[in-house]
Amino acid sequence: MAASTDPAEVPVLGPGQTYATVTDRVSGVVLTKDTPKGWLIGFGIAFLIVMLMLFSLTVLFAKGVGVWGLNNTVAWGFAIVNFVWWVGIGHAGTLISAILLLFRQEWRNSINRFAEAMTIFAVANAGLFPIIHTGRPWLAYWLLPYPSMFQLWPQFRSPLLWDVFAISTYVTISLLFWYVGLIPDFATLRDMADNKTVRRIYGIFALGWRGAARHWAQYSRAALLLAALATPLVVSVHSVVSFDFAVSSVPGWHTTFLPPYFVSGAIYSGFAMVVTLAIPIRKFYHMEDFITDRHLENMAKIMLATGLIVFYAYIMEVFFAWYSGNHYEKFMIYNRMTGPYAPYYWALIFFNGIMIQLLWFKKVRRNIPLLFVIAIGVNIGMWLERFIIVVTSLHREYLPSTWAFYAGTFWDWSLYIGTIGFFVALIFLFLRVLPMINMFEMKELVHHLSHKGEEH
Amino acid sequence: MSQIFHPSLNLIAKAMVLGVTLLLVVGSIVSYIFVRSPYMRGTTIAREQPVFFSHEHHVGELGLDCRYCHVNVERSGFAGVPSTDICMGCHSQVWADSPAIAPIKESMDENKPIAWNRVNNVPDYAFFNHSIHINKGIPCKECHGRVDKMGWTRKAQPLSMEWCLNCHRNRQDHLVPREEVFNMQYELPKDPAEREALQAALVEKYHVDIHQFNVTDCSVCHR
Amino acid sequence: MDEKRLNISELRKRLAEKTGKKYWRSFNEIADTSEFREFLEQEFPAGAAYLDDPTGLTRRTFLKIMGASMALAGLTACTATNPEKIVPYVEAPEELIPGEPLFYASAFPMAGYGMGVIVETHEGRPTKIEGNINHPASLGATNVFAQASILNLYDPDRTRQPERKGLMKTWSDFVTELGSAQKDWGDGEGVRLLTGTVTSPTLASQIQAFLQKYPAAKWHQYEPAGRDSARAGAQMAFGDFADTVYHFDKADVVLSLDADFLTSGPASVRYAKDFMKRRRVADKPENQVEMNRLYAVEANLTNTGIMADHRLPIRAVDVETFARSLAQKLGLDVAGGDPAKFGAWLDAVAEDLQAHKGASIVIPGDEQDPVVHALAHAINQALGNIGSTVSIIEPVEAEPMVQMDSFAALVEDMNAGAVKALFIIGGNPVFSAPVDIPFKDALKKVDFSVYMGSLLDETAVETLWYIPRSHYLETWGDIRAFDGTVTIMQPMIEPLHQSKSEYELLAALLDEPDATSHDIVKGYWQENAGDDDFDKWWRVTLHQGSVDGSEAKEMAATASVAAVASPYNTINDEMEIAFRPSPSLWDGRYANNGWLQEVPNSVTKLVWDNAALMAPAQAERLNLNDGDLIVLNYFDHSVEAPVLVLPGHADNAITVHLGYGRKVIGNVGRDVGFNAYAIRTSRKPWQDTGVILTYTGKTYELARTQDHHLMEGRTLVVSGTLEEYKQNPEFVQEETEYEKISMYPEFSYRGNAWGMTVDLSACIGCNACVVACQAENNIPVVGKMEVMRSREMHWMRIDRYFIGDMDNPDVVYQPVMCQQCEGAPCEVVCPAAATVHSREGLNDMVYNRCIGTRYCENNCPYKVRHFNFFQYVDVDEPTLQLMRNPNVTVRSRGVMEKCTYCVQRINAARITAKKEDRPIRDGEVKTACQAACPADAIVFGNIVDEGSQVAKLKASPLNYELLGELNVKPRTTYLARLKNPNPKLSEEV
Amino acid sequence: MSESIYGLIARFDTPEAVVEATRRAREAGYRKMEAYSPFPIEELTEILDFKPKIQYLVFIGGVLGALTGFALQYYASVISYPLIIGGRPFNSWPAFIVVEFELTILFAGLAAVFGMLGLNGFPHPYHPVFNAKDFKLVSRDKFFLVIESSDPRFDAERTRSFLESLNPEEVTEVQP
Repeated sequence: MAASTDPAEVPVLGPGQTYATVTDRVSGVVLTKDTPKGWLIGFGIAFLIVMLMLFSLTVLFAKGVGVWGLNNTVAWGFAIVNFVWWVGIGHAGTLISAILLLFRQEWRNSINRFAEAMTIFAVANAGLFPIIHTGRPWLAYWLLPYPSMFQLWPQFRSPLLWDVFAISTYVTISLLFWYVGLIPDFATLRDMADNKTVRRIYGIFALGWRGAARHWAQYSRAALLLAALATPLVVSVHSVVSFDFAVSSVPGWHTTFLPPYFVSGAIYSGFAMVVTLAIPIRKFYHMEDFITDRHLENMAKIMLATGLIVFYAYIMEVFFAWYSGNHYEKFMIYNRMTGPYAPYYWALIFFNGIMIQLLWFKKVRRNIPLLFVIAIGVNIGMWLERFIIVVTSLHREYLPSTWAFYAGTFWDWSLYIGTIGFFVALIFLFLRVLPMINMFEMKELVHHLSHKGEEH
Repeated sequence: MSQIFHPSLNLIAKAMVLGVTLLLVVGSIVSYIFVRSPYMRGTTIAREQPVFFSHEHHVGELGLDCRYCHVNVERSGFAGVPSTDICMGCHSQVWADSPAIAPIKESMDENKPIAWNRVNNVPDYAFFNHSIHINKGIPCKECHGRVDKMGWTRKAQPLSMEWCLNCHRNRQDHLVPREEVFNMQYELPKDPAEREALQAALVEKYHVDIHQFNVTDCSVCHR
Repeated sequence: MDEKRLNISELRKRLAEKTGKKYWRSFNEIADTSEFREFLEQEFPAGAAYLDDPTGLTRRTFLKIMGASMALAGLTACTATNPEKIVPYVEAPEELIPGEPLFYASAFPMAGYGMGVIVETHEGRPTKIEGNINHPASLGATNVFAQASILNLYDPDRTRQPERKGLMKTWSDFVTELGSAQKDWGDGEGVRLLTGTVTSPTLASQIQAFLQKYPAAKWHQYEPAGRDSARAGAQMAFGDFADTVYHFDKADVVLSLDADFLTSGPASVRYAKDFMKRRRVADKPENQVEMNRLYAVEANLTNTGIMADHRLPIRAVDVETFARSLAQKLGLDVAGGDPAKFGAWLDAVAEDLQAHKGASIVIPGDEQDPVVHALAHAINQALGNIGSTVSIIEPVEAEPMVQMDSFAALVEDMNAGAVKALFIIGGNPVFSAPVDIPFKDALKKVDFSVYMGSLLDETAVETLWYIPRSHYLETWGDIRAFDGTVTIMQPMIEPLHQSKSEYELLAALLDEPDATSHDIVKGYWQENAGDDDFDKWWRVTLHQGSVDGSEAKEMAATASVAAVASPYNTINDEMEIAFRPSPSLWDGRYANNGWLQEVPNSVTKLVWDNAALMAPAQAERLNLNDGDLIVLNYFDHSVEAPVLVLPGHADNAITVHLGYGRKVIGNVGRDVGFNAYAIRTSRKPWQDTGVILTYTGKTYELARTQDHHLMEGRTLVVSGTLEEYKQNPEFVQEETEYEKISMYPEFSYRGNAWGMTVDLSACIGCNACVVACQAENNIPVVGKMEVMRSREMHWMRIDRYFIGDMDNPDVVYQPVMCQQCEGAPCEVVCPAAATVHSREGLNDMVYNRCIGTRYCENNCPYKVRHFNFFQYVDVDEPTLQLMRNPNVTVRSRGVMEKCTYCVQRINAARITAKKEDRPIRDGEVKTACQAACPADAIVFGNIVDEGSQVAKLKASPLNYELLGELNVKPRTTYLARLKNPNPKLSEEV
Repeated sequence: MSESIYGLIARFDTPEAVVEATRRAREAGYRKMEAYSPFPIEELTEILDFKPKIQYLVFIGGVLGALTGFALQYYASVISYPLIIGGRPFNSWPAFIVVEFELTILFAGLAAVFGMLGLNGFPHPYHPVFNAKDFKLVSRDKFFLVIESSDPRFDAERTRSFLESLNPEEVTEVQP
C-alpha cells in the first residue's frame, strides 16, 4: 500500500482495522508487561543527557550567567536562541489538533496525540530558558503580578512580560487540551487493563468516564471550542515571541513582518520535528497502519508550504534593508552575508530555503529516509535562523566602538544538548505510559470510513 | 464488570476538587496578611541591648530631648547613635557607680565602642535621610513610635517599601509644626477641618512637594 | 600593634596549606586574614599616635565596623531576624557628622611634584579625590593618577609591617639595629641616601641636617621617568638649573616638540586647563569665536598630538633635526638643520610662530634630549616668548642634579664596595634601573641596605630591611608643585598598617626614631612660616591647601644659542626604539593598581598590557600584525614584546611603555606586560636608533576595549574646522537633522531637568573622568580575561575613531556614558520595571529590582549598560570595603548597572537646597567625570534653567544628539569637534 | 426486585444498531435512559434531544478574562504605582492588548475544560452502570443502551422484552 502512486489511493488507515483492533493495538503498547529493549536503551541514553543538563544548570547557578559566552554587546545568546527554537517546535501539536480539527482533517487523528505531547515537552524546555537566563533567576517570580510589599508590579509594556503571559497561557491550554483528549482513552486503558492497581491508576485519571451520549455531546462541543481558542493562541504565542525582537530598536530585529515570519517558521520547525519523531516511532512500534505514508506526505506538503513562506521572509528581509535605504539596516544584512557569521547565514539559507525545494517532488515526499534527513535538516536550519537573528543583529550594532563577538561556551552547548535529551526522555516516558494514538478518534475515523463505504 | 472505586468516592472526589480550589484562595489571602504581620516585620520584638538603656526613662520620665543624644539628626542623613562620651556626660555623676552603667564606663576606659543592636534597619540599598524628614516637619514618632513608652527599644513601623510609599504619597497628612517634631506628646488637632488647615499651611510653609501625581522617583531612595 | 605580631612557626604551618605562592608574600596574605581583621575592628589601632592632638586629629581615627556597615551597601536586605551591630564612637570628634562627608585639602605627590587636591572622607575614610580649585597645578581638576591613588591606599597587597630578610619585624626592631649600625658610621663615609626627586622643604631640610651630621655621606636622586633632559637642557641654555613654566592661556600658536604636555608631566592638568581656555568655542558668541593653533611633532601618537591641528609624525630622534631646521628658519645661527626635509610644513609653522611673536610657545618633551630643550629655549627667546608665555623660574627641586649621572656614580661606588649603608626611599630602583647600571648586583655588596616603599617589590626583597611607606593620605608632609607652590599634606586616616613616612625614616637617621610626621612637618614650618600667629597660619594654610607666596621666583635668564650651535646627536636611518612612561602605570609605580591597569590606554585602547607600537606601513613591510610576538634587540639586550599597529605612529620607529612586566609585586600587577627597562640604557634613556626586531612566530592575546576603529560612515562624531563654522554656524545642525515622529504624545517632565553636554573639541582623552567615575560609583575591576570577553564595567568609556590617512590620521575622542534618554528604549523593555525615569529626567537604574534579563542592554543603542556576569565586586577584603562610597549601592552578581549622572550627588544637593528652602544652584551638582575633567569638556546642570551653563551650551549651534535619528531624546548631547588648521596646510586636514 | 435494580442494559455491536435502538426507545416514550459508545455519535445527541450548555460558560470566561486583563494592567500602571517608562503615557493601552488577549484565551479555555467536567458531573468514579456485564467493552468496541428503573414507564418485564425486540447482543440487569 505504501507503494501506491496516487495520494488519494493511500488511505489514512491501514486495511482491516476495526474498533477492536485499533483499541487493542494501541492500548497494547501501554499495557504490555515487558518493556521493549529498544525503549530501555533509548531512554537510558536520554537519561544520561538529562544528567548533563542538570550538571550544566548547577554550574550556571553556582557561578552565574558569566559561564556562558555572553558579553555587554551580545547580551542574549544560546538561551534565547534555544527558547525561540523550542517554542517554535511547540507549535505543531496544538496546530494539528486545533486547526486541523476545525478543518476536519481526518488524517490528523493518528498524529495529534504525540504531536501534542511533543508540544508540551518542547514548551516545557522553552519555558526553562527565559528563567535561567536571567542574572538572578531566584527572583523571576517578580514577573508575576501579585500584591507585593514593594507595591511594585511588573512592567506591562515589556515584550518579555508578554512572553510570560503568552507562554504560561499556552502551556496551560495545551496541557488541558491534551488531558481532555486523553480522558476517554484513560477510560479505555482502565477497562482494558487486567491488573487492578493499573486500572485504579488510569481510573483516577479517567474521572469515571463511561462514554455516555450526553457526556460525549458536552465533550465534543468543549473540544471544538478549545480548538477554536487554541488556534488564535498558537498564532499569538509566536507573534509575541517575535515581539521580543520586533519591538526593540536593534537593526535586524526592528521589523514589522517578524510575527508572520516567526509563526510560519514555528509551524515549519514544528512539523519537521513531528516528522522526525513519527518516522522512527511508527517503525519501532509497527504503526504503519495508523501513521501511513499519506500522513507523512501531508506533513511534507505543509513543511514545503511554510518553508516557502520562511524563505520568502528571508528574501524580504534583504529587500527591506535595501529599500529602507537605512544605513544600519543595510549594514546589518551586509554583515550577515559577509561578516564573521556568514557561514551560519548561508547554511541557514541552504537548509531552510534550498533543500526544502526537494519536497516539490512526490518521489521525495514518499522517500521516507530522505524525508527524515530533510526534517532533521530543517530542525538545524531553524536553530541557525534564530542564532542569526539574535547574534548577528546584536554583535555589530549602532556604535562601531562597541562591536564584539559571541561564541557559545561548553556550558552553552551542554545546556542546549541537555534540553534535547530531556525532551527525548519525556517522549520515551510518554510512549510507555500513555496511548500514543488517540484511540477514540481513530474509532470515530473507522466509523466515518465505513460510512464512506471504503475499508470494510 | 466490577467496580474499582467505592461509591463514597464520588462525594470525596468532588469534595477534594472543591478543597484544593479553596486552599489556593485561602492560602494566598493568608500569606498576603502574614508577610505584613507585626511578627514578620519584627515590630513585636523589643531587642535586648548591651547596656540596660530605657527610652521610657530618659525621654518619658526625664524628658530628655531626642537631640541630646542623637546629636546630628537635624544635620545628617544618619541620626547617629550617641558616642560613649555623651552617656558619660551625665553618668560620670548620675548613677556613676550603678552596675547598669558599668558597660559604658568600660567602653570609656578601654576605648572600645559599645556594640548596640540595630533596631530600625532598612536594607543597604535603601538610602534614608533623617535630616530632610526632620526639617520638613515629620515627627520622630511617625516612624519610631512613642519611644517614651518603650523600655527596650522596639521597631514601631514595618519599614517596608509599601509603608514608605504610603507616607510619601500623602505627605501632607503626616506633617506637624517644625517645633513639635521632637515632641512625643504632641497631638494634631482632633477636628479634621482644623487639622487639614494646619497641614495645608505647613505644606506651604515648608515647600513640601505634593503635586507629583503618585510618581515616586526610585532614585530618591535607591541608587 | 606588637601583640598582633604573627607567630612565625604558626605561619609556616598555615603556609603548608597554601601552595604556589612566593613564601614571603604569603606571610602578608595570611597575616591579613584574622589578625588584620581584628586590627581593623578596633577603633584605635594599638600604638596609634596623636590621640590627644589639639588640632582635632581624632577625626582621622576611623571606625571599621560602622564604616564597613555603611560602605557595604550590598544588595542583600536585612530581615528583622538578623540583627546588625551598630557601633558609635567612644569620643565623637567635634567636626565629624556621621553620614555626612568631610572634605580636606592636601596634595597628591607624583615623581616629586605635587598637585593640590580635596579629599572626601566618610567617617574618617578617604573615599574620593577631587581637584583643589585654589591650587595652580589643579585649578579644580585632577588626572587619572590622582583619581586612582585612593585605591593604592586601600590596596590589600600593601605590606603590614617592616620586614628583615622576609621575616616580620617592627619599627623598634629596625631602630635598634639602625642604632648599632650607626655607631661605626663616623663622618658618614660610605653612607648613602637614594631618593626620587625631592621638592619637599621639610624632607630637604632633614636631608641637609643628615648631611651635616655625616659630612661624608652622599645624597643621590633617581627618577626612572624623570626630567633630566629639562634640567640638562636648562643648564645648557642658561648655564644653570632652572625650571620652565608655560602660559598656554596666553599663547595663540603652540608647537610641541614631542611633548605630551596635555596629559603627561607635573603641570599637565594646569596646562590642559589653560590650553582649553583658548580652544573652546561653544561657550562664545558665534561672531567672536577664535581658537589657538597647535602643531605637534612626535613619533608616538599622543593625546597632545591628537589635539593638534597639524601633526608631523617623525622619529623622536629626528625631532632635534626639526628643531634645528626651525631655528634656522627663524634666523638662529645653528647648524645641523635640514629644512628641505620638512618642506611646507616647517615653513608654515615658522611663519605662524613669527606672526605670533610673544604669543606663541615652543615646548619640548621631557623625554627629548637636553639639546632639544636648549634649542626650544633659544627659539622661545628669539620669538620673544620668554617673559610673556614662557617663564624661567628658579628650580623647584631642593637639589637639582642630573639624576642619571648621580645614580650611575652611586652604583659605581657600591660595586667598588665603598658603600656600607644605603637608604632607599621609594622608586624601586632594582626594577627601574637601566640595564647598563647593574644596581641589583651592586646592592649585594652593601651590608646595611634599607628600602622604604609602599609594596614589597623587586627592591624590597633585595635589601636587608624593608620599611612599609605610608600612603600620602596617611601621613603629614609637604611638597611643591610644578611652579614651586608648596602644599602641606595632611593625613585623612590613621596608617592602616605599621607603615612609616620618609620624614620619620629621616628622623630615625637623625636619632629621633619616635618623632612623628606631624611633629616634624609642623616643626619645620613653625620655624619657616615666617608668621607670628603661627596657629592661624597653620589652620589657614591647611585649609586652602597651599602656602602663600611659596611659588618659585622668576629668574632673568638668556638662552645661549652658541651652546646649541652644533648638532648633538648623529642621526642615522636605523630603526628607532623610544621609551615612554606608561600613561597608566607611569614608571611602574602604579602597577598594582587595578583601576589603572584596566583603564584603557586612550590611544590604543589596550588594557592590562603594554606593546611595541609601530606604524601600519612598517608593520606591513615587516609583515607583522597585532599580537605578533617579536624580540626587540638593542645593544645585546633583548625583550619579547607583542606588536600593536598604531595608525599615526612615525615610520621606522617603535615606542614601548615603561612600567610593565613587574615580577615582585602584589597580586594585581605581577607579570602584566613586558619589562621595557630590560633594554633601556642610561646612555640614551629615552630614544635611540639601532633596535633590531625579529619575529618569534608566536602570538599573544592583547585585550582592548575597542576592537573596531572606524566610524563606518556613520554620523557619530561631527567635526569641522573653525573656518567652516564661521562661514556656516549651522553646519552641525544641517548634518544632524532628522524627522522625529512618535506614536505616543510627548511626556512632560517637571521640575529640574538634568542634562549634560560633552565638548568634543575639548576632550583630550586623558581618562581622568573614567577613573573618577570608577572611584565615585564603586565600579569593580574585571581583569584581562573578562575584558577580552567584552565585559568591562566602566560606566563611561572614551570612544576613539580614526579618520582618513592611516599614516597620519585625524583622531577623534567621544566620551560615552548613559545618555539619559527621555524616551529611553531600555525602560520600555524591562519586564521588572527595574529601570525607569525620574521626574527630573534621570534614567534611574534600580539595582535591587533588577533580575538581569539584559534586555535593556540589547535595546540600548549606545551600549552603555554593563552587566555583572559574575560577582565582580570583592565584598570580603576588609580594606576595600573601607574604600567604597557609602552613598552608592555595591552591585552584586546578576544585575545591570550604568551611569546615573551621579544621582547620589544630585540627591545630596537637593536635600541641602530643600533644607535651605532654595532651588539647586547651577554648578552646585558636579558629576564625578565633570569635576575631574582638566579640559572642562563635560558640563552638567539643569537644562530648564536658562541661566545654567549647560542650557547655554545646548543652545549652541554646535550642539547635537548622538544617533539623533532614533528619536530617543538623549539628555546628554555633544558639541561638535572643531579644529583650527592653518589655511596654508589645510589640504592636510 | 424491579425496584432494587438501577436499570436494564442492552449491548449492541454497531453504532447503527444502538442509534436505531435509542430512537425506538425514545419513540416508545422512555426518557430516563442513556446510550453509551466508544466514540461520540452525533445522532444519539439529537435523538436524546440534548443541548450542550458549555459555550455560554466559555463566553463568560472570555469576557471575564478580557476585563481582568485590562483592569489588572490599568490598576498596576496607572493607579497603584505609575512609573515613567521611556516617556510613555501611564495608560499605554496599545501595549496592554497582548496580555489582555492572552488572559481572554486563558480564562475561556479554563471555562471550557472545567465547565465540561462540571456539567458532566466529573469526577464520578463510581457509577452503577459499571456493574453491568461486559460494560468495560464500551470503551473498546461495544455500544450500550440503558433504561433506568426510575423511568415512570419502566417495568422490569415489559422493558426487557422491549429491549430484546431491538435485537441487541444481550440484555442484562444493572445493579445499583
